[in-house]
Amino acid sequence: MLIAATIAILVVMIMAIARGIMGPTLYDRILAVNMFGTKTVLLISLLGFVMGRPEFLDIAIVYALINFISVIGVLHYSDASIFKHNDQQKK
Amino acid sequence: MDTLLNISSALFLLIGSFLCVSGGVGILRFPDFYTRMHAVGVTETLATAMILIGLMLQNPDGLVVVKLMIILLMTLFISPTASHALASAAVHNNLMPELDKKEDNEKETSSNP
Amino acid sequence: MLAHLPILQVIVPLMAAPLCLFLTRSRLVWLFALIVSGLAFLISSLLLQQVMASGTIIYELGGWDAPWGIEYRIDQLNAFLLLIISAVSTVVLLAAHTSIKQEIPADRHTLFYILYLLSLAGMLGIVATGDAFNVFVFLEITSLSAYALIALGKDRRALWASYQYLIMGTIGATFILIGIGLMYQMTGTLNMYDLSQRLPEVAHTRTVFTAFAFVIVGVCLKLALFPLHLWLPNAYAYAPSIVTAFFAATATKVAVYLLIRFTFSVFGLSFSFTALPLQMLFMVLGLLGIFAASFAAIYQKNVKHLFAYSSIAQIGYMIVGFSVSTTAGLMATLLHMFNHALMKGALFLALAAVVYRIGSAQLSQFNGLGRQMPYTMAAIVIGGLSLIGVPLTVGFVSKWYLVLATIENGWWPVAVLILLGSLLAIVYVWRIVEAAYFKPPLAGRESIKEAPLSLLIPTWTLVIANIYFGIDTRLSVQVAQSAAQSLFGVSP
Amino acid sequence: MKDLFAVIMLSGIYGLLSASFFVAMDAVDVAFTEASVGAGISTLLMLVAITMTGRSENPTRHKPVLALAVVIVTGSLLIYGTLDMPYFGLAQDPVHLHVAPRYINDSMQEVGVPNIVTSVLASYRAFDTLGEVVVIFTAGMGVLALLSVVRRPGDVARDIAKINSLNKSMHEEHLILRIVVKILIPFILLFALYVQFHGDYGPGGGFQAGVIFAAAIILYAMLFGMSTARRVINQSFIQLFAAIGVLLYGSVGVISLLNGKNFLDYSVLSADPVAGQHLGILLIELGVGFTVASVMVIIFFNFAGRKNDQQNNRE
Amino acid sequence: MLMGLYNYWIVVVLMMVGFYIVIAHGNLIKKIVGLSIFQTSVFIFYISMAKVDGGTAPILAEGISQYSNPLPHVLILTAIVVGIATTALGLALAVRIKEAYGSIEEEEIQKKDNLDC
Repeated sequence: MLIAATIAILVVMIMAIARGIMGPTLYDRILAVNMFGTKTVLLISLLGFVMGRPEFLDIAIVYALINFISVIGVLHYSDASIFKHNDQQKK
Repeated sequence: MDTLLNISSALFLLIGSFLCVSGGVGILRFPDFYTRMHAVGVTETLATAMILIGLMLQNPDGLVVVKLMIILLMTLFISPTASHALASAAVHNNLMPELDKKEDNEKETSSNP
Repeated sequence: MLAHLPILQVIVPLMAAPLCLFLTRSRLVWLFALIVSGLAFLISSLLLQQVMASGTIIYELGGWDAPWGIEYRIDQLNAFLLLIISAVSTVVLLAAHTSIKQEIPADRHTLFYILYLLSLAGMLGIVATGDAFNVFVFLEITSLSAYALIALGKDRRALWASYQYLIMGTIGATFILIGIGLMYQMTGTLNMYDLSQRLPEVAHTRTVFTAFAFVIVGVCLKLALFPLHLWLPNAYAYAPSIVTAFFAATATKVAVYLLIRFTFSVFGLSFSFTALPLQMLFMVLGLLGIFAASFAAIYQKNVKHLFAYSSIAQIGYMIVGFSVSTTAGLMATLLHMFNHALMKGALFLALAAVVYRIGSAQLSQFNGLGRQMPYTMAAIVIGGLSLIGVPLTVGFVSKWYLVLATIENGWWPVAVLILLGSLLAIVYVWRIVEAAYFKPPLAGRESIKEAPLSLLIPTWTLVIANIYFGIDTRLSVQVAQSAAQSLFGVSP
Repeated sequence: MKDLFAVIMLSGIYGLLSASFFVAMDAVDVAFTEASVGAGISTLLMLVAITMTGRSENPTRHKPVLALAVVIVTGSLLIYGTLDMPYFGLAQDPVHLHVAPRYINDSMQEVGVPNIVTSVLASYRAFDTLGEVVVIFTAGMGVLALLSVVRRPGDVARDIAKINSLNKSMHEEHLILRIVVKILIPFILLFALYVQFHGDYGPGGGFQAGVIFAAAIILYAMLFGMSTARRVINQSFIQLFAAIGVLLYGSVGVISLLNGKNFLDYSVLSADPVAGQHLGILLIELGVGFTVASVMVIIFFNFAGRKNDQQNNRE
Repeated sequence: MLMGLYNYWIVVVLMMVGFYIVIAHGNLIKKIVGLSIFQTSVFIFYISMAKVDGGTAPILAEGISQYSNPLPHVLILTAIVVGIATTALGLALAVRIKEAYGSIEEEEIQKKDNLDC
């Protein structure tokens, strides 16, 4: 079952990457990265169990944190004027 | 008792994986940003919770369960917040849902009879 | 404390750098840095003495024995290099206070000294260590501080030059990292001595060959060997004058040291010169470097650029000596490293004095400086003569040994080409002399005075060293010879 | 891809992916670091940088032929090199036979720390780690030399004005975010401390803890504004802190010197050599943590401060 | 033979992608992204050579005898730090270049430089 869940998550990660590459808007990419990040957290937790040493969950915690911080950072810096300007031009 | 734990753990993992995949399909197939976000945002929290609970049932060892609880708590905090921030930023920057563009939808449906 | 000299050599400047942050006044920081550098010089001369007297010194860091821990292994070659680096650094620092006052904004002075000490510590660390990965770490300390120091230059082109250097330098370092990784994979060790013991077993494998190629290319990027030299001229020309003087005299030497260390000590002579047509390759590249860079130097309008190209040409001489791969050739290379440090140190310090007075190093601004700044220009002339290789200067000594080495090997054409290359040096040095002594001063420039003593003293220290070691060659030749012999495994 | 933003997002994903790969390859400590650095800090720094340099790449042609040639030559040389490599994962590879066995078998008796990576990092190869700390210190000083902005006398007053206006507008924007972050930050700091001191037993250590600590501060600075953050964390103070970290590390080594042992030989720190090792590792990890946290903050603050300064000048 | 080496080949391809971005692209930020990809791939190379089949993470625990090699992990921890240091400095330089030249495209900067001379 663990393996099956791992594979499922890997599939979802690939889907997220596809969305990240396709875009089309900035926010789609951020969404994809965010989703990718949370899935990585799960993947790491699962991997720990698959490999039989589940005590390394600290890494998963860090991932969750870093993921959050980078989403906030992305949003913070995408609020900067330069991005707005560019997006409007695209439309 | 052990089999009960195993079976319930497998069940949780199964539900979690299914939710994950459905979220993944959502992010790929849905037409615009807001619907995609809806798909991800809704499934994500629940899927994560399910998988983490499934893992907790796998290993009733103290510290590991505590760590899993921390991860779970953090996801419960962070996921919705991130979704909220993302959506509000998108609205702030005048990204419109595609539902408003009725003509586009009609064209699409008419071209695919 | 004498037993701990090898580590003190590196650790003194390394620990002094963060301490600088606690000192508030620029002058205080300068004095502190000067004392530290002087201390490093003292330590390195003691070390050289020890090594010459009793042979290789091994120092195990953390008390762990060699392949498990990191060891410092000081032999004649390292000790010689340590001496060159710390000596030049001390003399250059003497001049730093006056020179950077004009070239660097006041709020950056402390940072300047910190970065300077860090790069000094990095270079000493690269040279002293006996561990391949440790080389990489200290290489990066030097490089990172070098990028920042170069970017402190006034001109905006300094930023661009520094960026280019960063890209090239990082690619070089990453190549070295790949090379070290491949070596580690084949042998399971990172210690240089241990590597040299274990590599012969696997020497025939393609992996070791690749490792060798990557290390060599990486080092050559850092070395600015001829086709990979593009980052160097701009980096030297737009950096603050003091930084140029320091790096021109030391940084390339460290890279040459790495080249020698890896080819001779780690991979071993027989492997290095049979796996690749290294002899031929380096000889051709060295000669090409001499000629291409000398020609480029002739057409430069900026004197700093001119001497930077001349540095590339001088690296060519070192590489030719290296490619001869005999004791005599290697000795010529080592001598030239020492001598080139003296020459370029003197020349760039004199340039720093010129820049201090006229604010630029354009050749067109040099008109009439011969009368206005007689001591500075005399220093440039003597340094230039040394570059050409006129007898009684150090340049002559090393070229003499180089020509001897090539002839001994029967490479007549190479010897002739080396002499021809020196003729080109006459041309570019003459252009400066012509401008400074035979042209009238520019309008509005009549009031230029001689540079202050704080710049002249260090410049002339190096100039006098140029002449002294050109006449009394005992010390340099003896050390270079024993270092070269130890690399070839001949006991002196 | 001409949109630099997308490029940076994808490179962040690459960081995450490689970190997951590291977990699969048993390198938990490395995964820890790569996650916080490759996916976190460096992505953030790149983002700040592109807000200052512009988001899109010029569509100008570059000359790919030469570059491609170089890349193909290098790549094929590497492939050629791999042909004689020992196979992946075999336990009889020379890598696993020569130096490593002593670390695996004896480090428990010699150093007394279950995490072998920590004992190699902080004891057997402690000098490399000192170099690493100095590298990061150098980077901090370099960024300071390049980007630091001289604070003018009027700036403090402007900062205070900005904080006040921000506090007013706080109830309108980012309210949820700010509250959540306020709740989270103490936990993040606590977690950083856990990682710092648990490094002997599990993955983690000074470097990772420093990065997490810095991440918390960066998070605060992003949500509450640079002006507020600057008032909380004094710039010159944090520079001294970075120096103190390096000095702490170095002085542990100097203590061994003064006691007649070799540099960084921790066994002198206590009567029992193994306890001494433990104490030494604890101290130097602390030094690493100090320097890394403060340098990361210095780097971020200088980037963001530069950006604010540009905006102020435009106003 | 194929199975024994395939992952090294993937690493080589990744490395070369990064390397290509560094030398072929003219945008300064993109070069730095390329550089970090290049370096990260080298890290992957080191880590994959440390893996032992059937081994686990090198943190001692009871009942486990086979561990992966810890030494490359240590080296890469150091190298990651070096990588972030380089990235930070490179980005700082890029920001300064943008301020000084008004552009971060290699060609434009080169053009402006030639005007300066």
